[in-house]
Amino acid sequence: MTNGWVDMKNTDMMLIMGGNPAENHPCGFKWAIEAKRTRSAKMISVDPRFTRTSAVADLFCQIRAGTDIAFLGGVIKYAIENNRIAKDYLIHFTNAAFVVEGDFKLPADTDGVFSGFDAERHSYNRASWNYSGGKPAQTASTAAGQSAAPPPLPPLPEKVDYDLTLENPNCVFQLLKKHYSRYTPEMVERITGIPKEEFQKAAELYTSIRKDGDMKKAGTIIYAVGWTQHSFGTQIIRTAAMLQLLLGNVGRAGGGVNALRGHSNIQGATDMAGLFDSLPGYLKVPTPADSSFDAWMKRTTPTTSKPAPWNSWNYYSNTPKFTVSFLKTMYGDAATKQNGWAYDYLPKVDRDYSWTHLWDNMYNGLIKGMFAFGMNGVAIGPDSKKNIDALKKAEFLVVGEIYPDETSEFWRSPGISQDEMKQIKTTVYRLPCAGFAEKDGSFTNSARWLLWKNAAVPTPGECRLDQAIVAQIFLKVRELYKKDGKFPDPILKLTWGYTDPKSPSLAEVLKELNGKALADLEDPATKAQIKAGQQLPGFAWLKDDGTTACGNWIYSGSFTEAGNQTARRDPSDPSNMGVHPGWGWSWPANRRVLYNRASCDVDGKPWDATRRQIWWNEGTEKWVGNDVPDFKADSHPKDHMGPFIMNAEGVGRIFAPLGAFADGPFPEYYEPFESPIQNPLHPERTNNPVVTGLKSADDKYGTVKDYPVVCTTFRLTEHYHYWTKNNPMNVQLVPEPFIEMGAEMANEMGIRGGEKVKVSSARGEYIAKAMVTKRIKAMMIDGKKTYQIGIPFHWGYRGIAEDEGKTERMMVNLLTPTIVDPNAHTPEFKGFLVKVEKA
Amino acid sequence: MQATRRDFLKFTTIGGAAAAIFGFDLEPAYAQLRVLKIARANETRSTCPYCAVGCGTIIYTIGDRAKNVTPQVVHVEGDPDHPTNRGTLCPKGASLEQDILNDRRLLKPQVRRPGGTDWQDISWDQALDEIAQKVKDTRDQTFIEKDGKGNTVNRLETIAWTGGCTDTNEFNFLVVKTMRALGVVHLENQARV
Amino acid sequence: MNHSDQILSHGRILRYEFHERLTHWIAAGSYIYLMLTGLAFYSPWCFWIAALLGGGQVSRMLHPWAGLIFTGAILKMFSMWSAQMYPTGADKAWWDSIGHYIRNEDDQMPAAGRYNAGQKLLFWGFIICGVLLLLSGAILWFPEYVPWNLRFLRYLAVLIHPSAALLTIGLFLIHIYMSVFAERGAFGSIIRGDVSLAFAKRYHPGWYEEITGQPASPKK
Amino acid sequence: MSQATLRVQKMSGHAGSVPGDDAQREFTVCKLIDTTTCIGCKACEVACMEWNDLPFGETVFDNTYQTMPETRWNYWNLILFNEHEKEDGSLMWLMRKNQCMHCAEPGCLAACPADGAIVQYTNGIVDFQQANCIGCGYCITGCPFDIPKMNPKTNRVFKCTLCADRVSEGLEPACIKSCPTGCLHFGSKEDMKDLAEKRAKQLRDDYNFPQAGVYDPAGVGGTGVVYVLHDATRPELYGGLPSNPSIPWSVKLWKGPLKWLGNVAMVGGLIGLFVHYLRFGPKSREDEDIHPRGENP
Repeated sequence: MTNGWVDMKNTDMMLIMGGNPAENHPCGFKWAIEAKRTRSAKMISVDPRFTRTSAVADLFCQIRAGTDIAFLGGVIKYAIENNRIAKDYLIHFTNAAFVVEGDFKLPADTDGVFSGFDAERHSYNRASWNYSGGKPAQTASTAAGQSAAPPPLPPLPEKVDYDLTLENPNCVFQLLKKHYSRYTPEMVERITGIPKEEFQKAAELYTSIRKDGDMKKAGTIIYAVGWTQHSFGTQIIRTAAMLQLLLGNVGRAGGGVNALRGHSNIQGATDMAGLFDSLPGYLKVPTPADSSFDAWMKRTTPTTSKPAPWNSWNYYSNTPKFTVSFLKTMYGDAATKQNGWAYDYLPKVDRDYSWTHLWDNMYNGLIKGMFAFGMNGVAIGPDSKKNIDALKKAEFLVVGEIYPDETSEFWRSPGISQDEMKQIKTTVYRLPCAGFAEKDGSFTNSARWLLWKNAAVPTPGECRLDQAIVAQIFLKVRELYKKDGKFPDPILKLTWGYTDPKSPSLAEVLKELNGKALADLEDPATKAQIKAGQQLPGFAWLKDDGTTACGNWIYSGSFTEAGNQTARRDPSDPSNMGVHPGWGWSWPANRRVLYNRASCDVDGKPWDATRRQIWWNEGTEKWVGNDVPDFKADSHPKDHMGPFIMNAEGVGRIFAPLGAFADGPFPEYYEPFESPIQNPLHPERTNNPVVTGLKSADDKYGTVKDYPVVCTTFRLTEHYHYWTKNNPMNVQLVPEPFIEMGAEMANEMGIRGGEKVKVSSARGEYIAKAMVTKRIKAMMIDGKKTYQIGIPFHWGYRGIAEDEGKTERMMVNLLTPTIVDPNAHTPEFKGFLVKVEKA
Repeated sequence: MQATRRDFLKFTTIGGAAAAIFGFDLEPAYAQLRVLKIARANETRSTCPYCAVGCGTIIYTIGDRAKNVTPQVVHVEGDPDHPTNRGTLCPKGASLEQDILNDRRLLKPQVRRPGGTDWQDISWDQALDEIAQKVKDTRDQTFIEKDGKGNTVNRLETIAWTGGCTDTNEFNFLVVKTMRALGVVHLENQARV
Repeated sequence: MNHSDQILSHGRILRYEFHERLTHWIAAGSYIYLMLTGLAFYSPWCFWIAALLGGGQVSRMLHPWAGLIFTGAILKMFSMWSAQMYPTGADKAWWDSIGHYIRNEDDQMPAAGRYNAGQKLLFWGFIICGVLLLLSGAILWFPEYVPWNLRFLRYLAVLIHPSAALLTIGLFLIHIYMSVFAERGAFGSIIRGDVSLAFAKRYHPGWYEEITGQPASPKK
Repeated sequence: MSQATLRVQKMSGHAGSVPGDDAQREFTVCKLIDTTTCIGCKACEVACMEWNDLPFGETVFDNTYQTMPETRWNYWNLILFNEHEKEDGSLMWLMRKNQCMHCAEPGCLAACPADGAIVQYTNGIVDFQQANCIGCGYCITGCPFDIPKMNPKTNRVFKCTLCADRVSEGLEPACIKSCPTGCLHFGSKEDMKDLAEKRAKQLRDDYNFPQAGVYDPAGVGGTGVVYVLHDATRPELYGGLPSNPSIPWSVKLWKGPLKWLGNVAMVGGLIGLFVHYLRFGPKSREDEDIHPRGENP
């Protein structure tokens, strides 16, 4: 979330799409309701099903799963045509005025792809996706037939050509206008199935906050994995971000682009880089081609790129400070300037090791052993059968869990006979872990707030704390490597200075994350001093000379000399805008609304005087306010420093240049990988051109001929993933799995509510009772009557109802495809094809 | 004995007399109420482990932290001070007591041996020793120091870590530390899916 | 049993056989319990009766079972006595002379058979009210099983049950008064089964004639 | 069990006055349920179950999100889900939290014969005292909202207590506290009425619900639970909320005129018989023609 849960109460307009917060985030959703109650804010719900959110929305549009880019593109077109854009914001705070290189081509001109498409490799040479800046582009063409990795991209130009009148035909704004001119209401209707009158009602209502360019009101876009889980998920979110920039909603109270994360600490897991392609604090992993630490830094540290008279802080120019401090935390004294801060110890990554590839690699025999801690990969899918088949080939599996789960019992999943079981060679260890109430530590919520929790009860039985298990395994491995073994250095040199090495105190780990001074430090400007060994006050103190250690730079400030900031419990909110600066601690630097400089006009005055977040104080020549300025505190407005300090340009990217995204600098609408129609925009290019399926025998993809129904998966508010099927209270609320289908479809098939239905995809089948409802209607998609169904996914083969034999002991993810988004590598759980029969 | 007029008088007045004799008092001014079950319970501030709203919860346990008490959860309720949830909880958060006191919890280490058709109990020490040995053996056999082009890669592709959604930041960092130190590249998390 | 068997020694006549007496007392016992507990539920002023009888819970628990016993008893009575209870022409005359009856001028009364018209009223009153009490009582016993859309049945039941019960109480009071206080010998007849010839002659002359074959009222 | 500090102002099956009546200054508490912001999340259902430690029961899928068809003795709080198609073809998914309405003039209390089994505290909460409950089920008949439910095992009736144990200690009811969207609100009846009317006005003025209004039925003297409805003219759309509830006519008749008629008749009958005896005595004063009884008692 750019903003936060409580901040939603400041909004005037909500577009909730690709998410169902009433269902999945009820307690955060209260602030959306609060806006309705106190500000008479309006809410638009766009969803494949009429959901609990839709029940309290002011306008509902039923959309075909996966067609969100068409909808949002249509809204962008509507906003531009009806002058419902934030002109000043657009010119000064975004790259709308930037001029793009002449050889950049839009899909309208190049058969449905952007310029630079390499059809053989299913990838783009993105050199032409650049600003024009009079600097000669480096050689970027690829010799025909050459099969090496794509050539390195040219840099962004240091001085960007621009046109503040926005009239240059090659400026970002004109390209945007041209690109989305094709997203007419008629086209939106053909693709999404939303009648054009209804679409126009929605577009009119959402953009009404910017009627005649008036900047007072703010609108927010709220989404969740209904957007992420597509083969173009990142681009849906991009479209939303662009719309918000166009309307001047980013950085403002009650505005922003708000991703509602679905789990208590996957925000923290992302921040902490529990993912193959990053290091803590969104640092990029080194590749084998980065021959040294310096080469790595050169590649990953962006250089400023902006119109000459403007300013850009380009905060990621500090990447070396963050990285060196991280490596000092990892390897302590073993990380020296001489050895590139132990650069060799880091594994180098040049392949996709993401979730679906991980299972594919196990399926293909590459992966021998897996740890699954609180991660039920078999149930989570996609393509659960493939994951079960993959585990059969592994040598060992270590599961840390609190309940019996599908993954740890893959070897006796339904359909495996005793004889087959005996053929499965995998050794499975199932270690009893601690529940949430037995552990302390911090979670980072969706609003980036780190909140410390305390342990309330001891672990039951022989259960052990998760951190103790990992520590004990690691220490035993380290003992073994003390004798011999391959490349033992990173294992032997890893810092492990916890008071109790066998069960590290999580408070000590948080201190490590915050970082400390390794030598006496002094701030040259303020003369403030920090002694060696003291906790750092924040990431501004980080150094690239090895005098600071910090596990995760964005968490620097969370555990300072003043103590554990994440445990703060001051609920006060002096501005009454939901800032609560004294409650917990939010990254970065306790800022609650990101990019809040954009809440003011160019001169530093708030767009809306009634919702003042920060402002420029002429007297003190400082940015001050109710929130911590997400900006250089002393940058005078007349210096024209861009508010988007994490971008090299300093401004918001309506056009995402170069390597930012794999599949286009503007989002273009493509059909889901399994789709019922050809793409009406360009039938010859139906799917995302850079997306390809996996190739194993279990990776099967269906077509509309065999599988005519669009299917989407979803969560219920009564259940949480594959966890609460062990909780008798939640099981009482919703005792059985079901399949939600429209009354018209059910009538046609002669299915009544409560009857069993079989849903099949190219990959598997799923049987559950039908929920026949008026809340899903048949849709006309490109002139063809199309049905959609939705399936809640909370069941598997171990749970209260499952063990009592009340379900078919199946997982919905037996149906879902292994197709992933090319940027975020998230599988396309939504909008795949199935057929439906009576069971 | 013969029925007389006196008998009749006796008969009709016996009921009224009985009430007086037994002296029933059926006039409570106050009704019986259940005493507030959390009145003296111990409060622990925690965070709900489900979605990313991060609601503050208060876990009520019996005992006052005295040494001779094993805390037992008696109630879980929203933390009214928490700015986001202000004491509210959803149906999952509100049922957390059943998550803490769940009789389906795994309570001891188990192992399923190759070809096995059921779980066997295993001691912690043996389980951890075996796991460590497998990690060491696998790593030693398959660790890649250089790629085809001669670049140093120092990676371990044969062991994967999949992390859960409810792991704390601190636990995740310990995982990053240990796994990256081993050279693990198949490092993924619920955050991906 | 033929009439001559009913004539006992010592100038007595058998009026109620053992099974009749037993049935009567089963009905009487259960009725008294039902009435007392019913009164307790009927009015707060009588709730103390429930306390005397073991508490409200026990009273409520046993009341319907007692009701079933009572129902069984009156069904038995129905099968035993209904044939003799059908109104006859003489009953009309009896009612016409009710003033004499009230003033204890029994000799002014038209001859009654084994049962006079008042007793027949008692009988039919209890039979009809018994059926009503049973039906309404069944609903009140299991109100939670009466579906919400048939709730009018519950509403009828709460009216019918006490109304019918009140009618029986009226009959009951008169019955007790008559049998215990007003008619010497009546009480004994339901205990031991026999009455004196004089009793039969005085109160049930028709019956007396039937049994003995002699006229009951030489006075007339 | 302890004696808490809520005074009783009405008491079922009670002879004479109620000691707590008219004895204390007190405001009436009230629960406001804004159905227009209810998302049917069932947090209130769970909060109720958890606070009251009610035993879990079986449920089966029934083509709805609703947990069970109706409240149970061990499930006091149930959200009713109704899909309603409006005249213009658009859909409304109506959700209404159903529970005891805590009527000012409770039908259950009127119907209950057991002394002190149902009480109304001076703050308006209607509470069942299972210790005094005799299991007759008259309350089930007396309630116009179909709320009290019998535990078949113990033959005692249960329902929402409005968390009297919490309220008496200064806390809000568990459901109110849990409600994520704030569609539940708690305070004095006066304040809740005010809040409800304001919200209804907002719905009429800003949200195109011209029929929006407040449900506080006069037929039961007003309720301790008031609803804001999108369409107050049709409460039955919300899972059969009665548009004009009152204590059933037969219960009123039974507990009113019939009772007094019966009382008069019974007492009158007794007196009549007594007087008859005094005046006329037994039918046979002399024992000459009746076999003596004394020998054989």
